[in-house]
Amino acid sequence: MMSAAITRNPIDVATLITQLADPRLGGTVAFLGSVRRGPEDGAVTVIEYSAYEDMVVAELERIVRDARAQWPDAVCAAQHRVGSVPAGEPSIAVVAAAPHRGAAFEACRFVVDEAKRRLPVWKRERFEDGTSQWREG
Amino acid sequence: MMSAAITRNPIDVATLITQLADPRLGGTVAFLGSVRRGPEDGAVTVIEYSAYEDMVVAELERIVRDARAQWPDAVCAAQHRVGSVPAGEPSIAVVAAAPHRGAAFEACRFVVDEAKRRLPVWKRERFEDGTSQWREG
Amino acid sequence: MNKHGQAVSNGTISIRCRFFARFAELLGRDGCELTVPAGATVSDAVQLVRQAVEHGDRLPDTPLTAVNCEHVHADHRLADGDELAFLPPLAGG
Amino acid sequence: MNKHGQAVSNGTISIRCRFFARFAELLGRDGCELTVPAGATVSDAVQLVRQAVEHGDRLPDTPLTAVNCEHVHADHRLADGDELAFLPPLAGG
Repeated sequence: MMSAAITRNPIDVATLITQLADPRLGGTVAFLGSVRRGPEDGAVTVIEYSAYEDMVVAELERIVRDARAQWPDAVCAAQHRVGSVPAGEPSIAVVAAAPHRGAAFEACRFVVDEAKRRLPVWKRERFEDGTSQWREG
Repeated sequence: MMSAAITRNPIDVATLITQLADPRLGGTVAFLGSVRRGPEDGAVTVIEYSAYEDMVVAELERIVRDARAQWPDAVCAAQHRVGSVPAGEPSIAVVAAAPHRGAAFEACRFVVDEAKRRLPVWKRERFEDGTSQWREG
Repeated sequence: MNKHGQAVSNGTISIRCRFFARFAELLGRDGCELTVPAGATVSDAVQLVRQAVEHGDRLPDTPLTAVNCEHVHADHRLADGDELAFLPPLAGG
Repeated sequence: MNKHGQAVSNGTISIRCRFFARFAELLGRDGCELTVPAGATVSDAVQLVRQAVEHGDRLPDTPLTAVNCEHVHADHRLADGDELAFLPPLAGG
């Protein structure tokens, strides 16, 4: 279920959704978190994501297990991209599917929140002017 | 923003997501509601969806406007499929994008719930044995 | 003249009724024209359809209704040229 | 012998430290081997790294830590062969 929790390539959410497709599961919720370049974000062109990759895989498995304990009929998949991610492209995708939509929304939100809180991933922002900085939190 | 609110073809959620993509919007949430064939659903092979199509378009516009009133920085798109939808395939997709994930989750959930409550759409279930029946609610 | 180019009779208005899904099956048709007294409400029009249209009594007393593509309550007042839709219980999504 | 094939000295254990992201930059390295007293906690190991490893004092007193790919608190007791990871503030997603 947790195939390819880490990828160096653009995230393909349609494939993640297809992996969870099951006629018993009527509701599917997908989250994409993208590199933002908004008014408060400066001229970020790229974020370089690095990770403690073995632990990302292990922690995602634990997060999905925690989700299953709360929503036993939901299934989840998640993927974090590492390396250079241009502004506007997703760095993380989480998909949850369940027989009914409530559990799918709640399980997806839980996995996203826990992933942001628990995954050992770091980001270095690169700006238009060639500078860069670690961005924490 | 509400292009092609009704479709006769399989729903392409990746395209809907791409339509809302914007580097200022860091969080995107997509919902897919699929024709379920679970233990309580009998041997449903296909659901035939029919709709009051002009009103579906108008009502979706109103729902999206209501979502904007509550989450002003979110954008939403939704699509309902009509005609024959085989078990396991989506009949409705809703996508919401916002600068932060909280608003994206909430706006998506709101549009899904309101669509289920307000859209003039009906379904006729077709079973393996060749019988069919209107399914209300 | 109303917007359909028909003369508006003294004190009456013309509306278009539409029947969807199971209602269209019950009535064997998907719509009809209806002349109702000026000032009639949705509820008045529903009762008229139930009495005057063949198999109209197969419709519920208080169906969901929409006027001009917008949900309305039974006490909504109709205007000439309105489209009144009779909606079976919704089942979208 | 521990699992790295090294002799376990009387009363000491060997662990592998790993430094990530900004911590790796601060120390100019991404890891080191460390020998600590048997019974040492994560907190003990962190203090040893801060004293014994070049530029170790650039690390915070109480960094986030993980042992064998699992988040742990500072009072977690280390075992021979453990991998102790020093994690800058997380910024995933």
